[in-house]
Amino acid sequence: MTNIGLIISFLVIGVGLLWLFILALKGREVDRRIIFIFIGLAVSVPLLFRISFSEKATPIVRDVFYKIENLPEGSNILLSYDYGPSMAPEVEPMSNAFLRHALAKNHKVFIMCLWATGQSLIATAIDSIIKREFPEKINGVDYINIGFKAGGQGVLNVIITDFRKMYLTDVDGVNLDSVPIFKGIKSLKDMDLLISIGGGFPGVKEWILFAGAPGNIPTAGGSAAVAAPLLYPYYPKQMVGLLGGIKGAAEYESELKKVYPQFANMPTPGIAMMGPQTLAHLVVMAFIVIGNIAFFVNRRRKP
Amino acid sequence: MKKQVPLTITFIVGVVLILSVFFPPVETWGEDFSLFFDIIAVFAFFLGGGNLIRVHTERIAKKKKDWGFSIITILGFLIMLAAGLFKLWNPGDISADVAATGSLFQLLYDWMFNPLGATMYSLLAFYVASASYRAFRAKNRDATILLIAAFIILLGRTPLGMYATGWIPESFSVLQIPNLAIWVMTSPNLAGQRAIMIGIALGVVAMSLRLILGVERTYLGMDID
Amino acid sequence: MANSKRISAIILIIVIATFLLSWIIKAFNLEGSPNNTGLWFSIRDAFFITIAAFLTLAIFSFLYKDNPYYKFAEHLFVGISAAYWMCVGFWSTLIGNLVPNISSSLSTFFRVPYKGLHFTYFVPLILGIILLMRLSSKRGWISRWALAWIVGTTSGLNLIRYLRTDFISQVSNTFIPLLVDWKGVGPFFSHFSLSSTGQFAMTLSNWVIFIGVFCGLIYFFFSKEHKGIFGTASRVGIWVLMITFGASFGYTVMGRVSLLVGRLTYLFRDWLGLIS
Amino acid sequence: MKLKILSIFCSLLLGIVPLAIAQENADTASVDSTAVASPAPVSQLTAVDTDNDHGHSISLKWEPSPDDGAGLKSVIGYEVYRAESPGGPFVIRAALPSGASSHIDVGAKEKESGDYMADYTDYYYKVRAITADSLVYSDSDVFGPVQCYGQWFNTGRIPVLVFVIGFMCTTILLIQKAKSGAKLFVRRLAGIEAVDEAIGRATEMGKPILYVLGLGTAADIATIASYTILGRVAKKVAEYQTRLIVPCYDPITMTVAQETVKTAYADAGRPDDYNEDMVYFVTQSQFAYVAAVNGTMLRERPATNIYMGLFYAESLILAETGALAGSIQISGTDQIAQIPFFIVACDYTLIGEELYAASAYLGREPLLLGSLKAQDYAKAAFIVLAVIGFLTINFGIDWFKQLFYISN
Repeated sequence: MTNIGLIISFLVIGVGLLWLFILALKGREVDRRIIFIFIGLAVSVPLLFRISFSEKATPIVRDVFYKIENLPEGSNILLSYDYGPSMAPEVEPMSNAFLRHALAKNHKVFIMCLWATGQSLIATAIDSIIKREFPEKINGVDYINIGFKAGGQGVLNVIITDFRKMYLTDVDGVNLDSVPIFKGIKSLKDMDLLISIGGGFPGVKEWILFAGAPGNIPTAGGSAAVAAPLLYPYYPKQMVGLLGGIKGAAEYESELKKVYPQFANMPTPGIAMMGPQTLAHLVVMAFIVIGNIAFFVNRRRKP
Repeated sequence: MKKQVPLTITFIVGVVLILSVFFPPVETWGEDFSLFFDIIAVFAFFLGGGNLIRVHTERIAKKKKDWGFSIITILGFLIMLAAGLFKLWNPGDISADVAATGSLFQLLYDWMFNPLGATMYSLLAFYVASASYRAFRAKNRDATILLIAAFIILLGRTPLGMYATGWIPESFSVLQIPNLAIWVMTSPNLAGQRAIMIGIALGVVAMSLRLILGVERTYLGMDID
Repeated sequence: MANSKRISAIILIIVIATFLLSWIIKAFNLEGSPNNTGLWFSIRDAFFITIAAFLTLAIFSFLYKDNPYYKFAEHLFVGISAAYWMCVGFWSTLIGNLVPNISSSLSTFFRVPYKGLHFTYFVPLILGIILLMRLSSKRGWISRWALAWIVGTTSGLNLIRYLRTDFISQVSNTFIPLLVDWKGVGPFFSHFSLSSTGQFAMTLSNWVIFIGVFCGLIYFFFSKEHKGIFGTASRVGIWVLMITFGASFGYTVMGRVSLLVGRLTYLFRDWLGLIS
Repeated sequence: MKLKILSIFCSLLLGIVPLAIAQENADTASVDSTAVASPAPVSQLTAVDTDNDHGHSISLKWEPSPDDGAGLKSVIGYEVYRAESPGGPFVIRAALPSGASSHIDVGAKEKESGDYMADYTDYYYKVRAITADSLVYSDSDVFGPVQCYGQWFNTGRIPVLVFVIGFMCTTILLIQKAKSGAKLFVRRLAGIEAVDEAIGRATEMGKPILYVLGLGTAADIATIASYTILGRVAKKVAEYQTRLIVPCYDPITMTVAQETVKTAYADAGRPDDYNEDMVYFVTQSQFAYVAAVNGTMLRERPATNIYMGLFYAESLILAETGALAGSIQISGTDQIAQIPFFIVACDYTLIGEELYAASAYLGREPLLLGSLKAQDYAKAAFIVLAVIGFLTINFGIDWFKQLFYISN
């Protein structure tokens, strides 16, 4: 069913574009309603038939992936959920992918957030990902959620020298000194990689400026598309790599699927959301090309 | 009276607010004045509501073209107004949030106002495409530059960019489309934005000065004497 | 003419029938769902889900051409939106900010904490009332006083704000090093590479930013003819601006498509139940 | 490579040493909690009136306890206390995380507030280093007396003042010069030149002209700039006897627009042709307004659409619908994010500052031209300063950059 629908819709879009292409060669202009139909199809077909495209990771994303991949098993990775529900559709795929990857690689995962709204999102992630997909992982041994502390970069200023000055217990009120995962962990400097996922303030930028750079700790980020251009200048010196917008998430997910066969069936919202995006972008580009062909044909015809 | 008083008010208020930035004792005036402006703006909403009723009753009375639809406007306006001002179906008392869950106001907002606005906004996806088709044409040098920059960014936002140029070795990686797209966004784009921003800042400053000095007075509905 | 009228009547009947049917089906669906909250709520929610879908489609129909369904949605939207902002402004600003500062009995009535009598708050109250005088055509001119006050406030605040953040701060932001990671002429050429993170690309970025801002500003010179070397710089300025516009346009396509995905998801999932 | 090894070593050392100490601490603590020693107190506490403010605030500074991050490592934070006499009673004013070494104590300026902090009154401060055990802490020496008071001038904003005065003087000087008859050149603004032509076209076609002021309120400078252009358009329209449609988003803006159009009709010698329906209010909601204007465009089919003022996401919706209706479109906005859409979809666009220049360009009054010239001088100043700053920073000189530092 899915395949038939897919083939038919691709045929419609492909043949349609080809027909418009031929019309353009004859110098005919396209009515804008036809463009509207194509955009409508390009967005709704992938939604209805779940079409996705395999992404090829760009270097800036690959660098994050292989940073996690190449750390020895049991390394300490910190994930900070610096976002709220409104930003979640765009950046939650990133934090989920990071979480899956770090756990699959048997790293120790420390989860926290600088946004109060991140707290409930962490709880959801623990329930839906760790408890369901990694039932063998033990809270306090393989991962820990230390939750939210107010203060933004002030929190970072403190935990870069000592976690216990800010965090005495984890979210469940368990003393950090009695938690095995925190044995030998004093400050952020004991982390092998810091990852902040966000798009506002405080976010990736604050992690770089107040933790990564002063503590010389590798830092990576996941950011909403609007904030991403402001972060590129930190790569690669102060930032290991960056996932920018839903496209970055999709690239990471596809890399994860490629390297870990066990994730073949994992939900990949990033890749799924890139389906309509990619098709729509291709349609827009196709129309730019068609428009220019028509323009040049017409100009040659009537000089 | 009709001319000099308003000009004097503008001058005095403007100068006081400029000075308040430099003189800590009156520093908070700027904030107070902004709050006052918010309050005045609410009176403007009422002015707007009054105008809306006037415009549409007139259309109905004079049986102008499409006057039937004006009835819908007035009905929608009155129902929403009643729902909001009297807090209809609101589970709380008079001090409750006007948009509390379950209230008619919230239902109308969630199921009418919001879908209408979101759909109107989403029309942009279609218009972005038709505008690209119509306008991104290599008519002259400027248009060609515009077209190329847009095309690079569009390509960089799809997997196609990486597939087409991923083979380029690391030592030339700036030529890979996604990297090129990032570079365009962070260098020439930043430069252009900054130039426009500085220009606008100066335009605003000069315009404000003209207003304070009373040189520019069209906003009062009068010409320069 | 009569024919087209008949066709539009038939279309109208079909549309009404479709959405009525959708309402009924949806109500049954909701009533049968595990988390139903009573018959009245099922009917009510089904109505709102259906009307939202109808309004969504009515707006989309504008893409084909202007039509009565779009006109209906448009006029409804205008009406409820005007009342929406009035109500929000009334409760949040008038009751929330003004009343607690001018009247204790009104504060008690609306159950907001009274903050004491502040005479300064009579300024916006009076100006607001003056503004409403506009509705009377005879005394309309007095509303200019309120207007003059608003314009004075805006220009005073904006003059400083723009000068400070968009001008003076941008001056020092443009002080950037012309050579990034400079280790000498020899190493620069012997290790020359076009890597996106390499020294050459970074240095080039800074040059482009500096020259771009410079030429962009030249373009905005109004009192000098754009001729000769000045004209060349201004042409480069236009090119930089064109790159900016093209790039910004391309970058926003993704966000716009997301909005459409959101609306179509509503139609396919919440209304029709085609996808989960 | 060497550096890397060294840094790994350092981080290992840094990690292990305090860890060993912490381990010891934890052990002793678990044996006997009363044995925890009081941490060393904060030293060198000083307090002065906060600079560049309106009073009611005192700035404190101190050296953190030696046991904060080193030594006993027991300090988890600081508490700031204030009293009106050296003996007390001391009231807690703030709680700060460890590592803190300064605090600004800000009180309310209203007498009736419980948090009121009087100017010219003696205050005494002490800072307490606290540990995880609420009974174990140590106080600093009391510092005082100290008074807070307001400054009448904010020295931190001197760069802004210099620019304001400089710009004002230049403007006034140039206005004087222009008044005395000096000829000032203004370059062509294609967007404005096109307005007259577009009005003529509308007249020939017998179709109306749509003027959209955008989403600005009466308090937006872009909207105020737009009125001037509207005035000019309305005057031409009155002369040509074409129809003008001005749908408004903001009710105050609408009243101003009505006045402007009315005056323009009077100036053109046709006050009777003006009617109130030309300028009308739609709604004060972004997309509802757009929906209505879109409808108007397709129903009235204006020959020319002019968009001047403040626009947000609706810019492209309007401009594309206008193009569909076959209108000539002229636009201008100061919203940087929206300019690309207008550039792409309209025939002429005033880019940012050009919108503000347009009113001066149209008026050709010496007053306005003088101010336009001042803008150009400011841009020249920007370029000169940027080049100097650029050179100094590349030669390692930093003081020039500091001149532009605005402290608060």
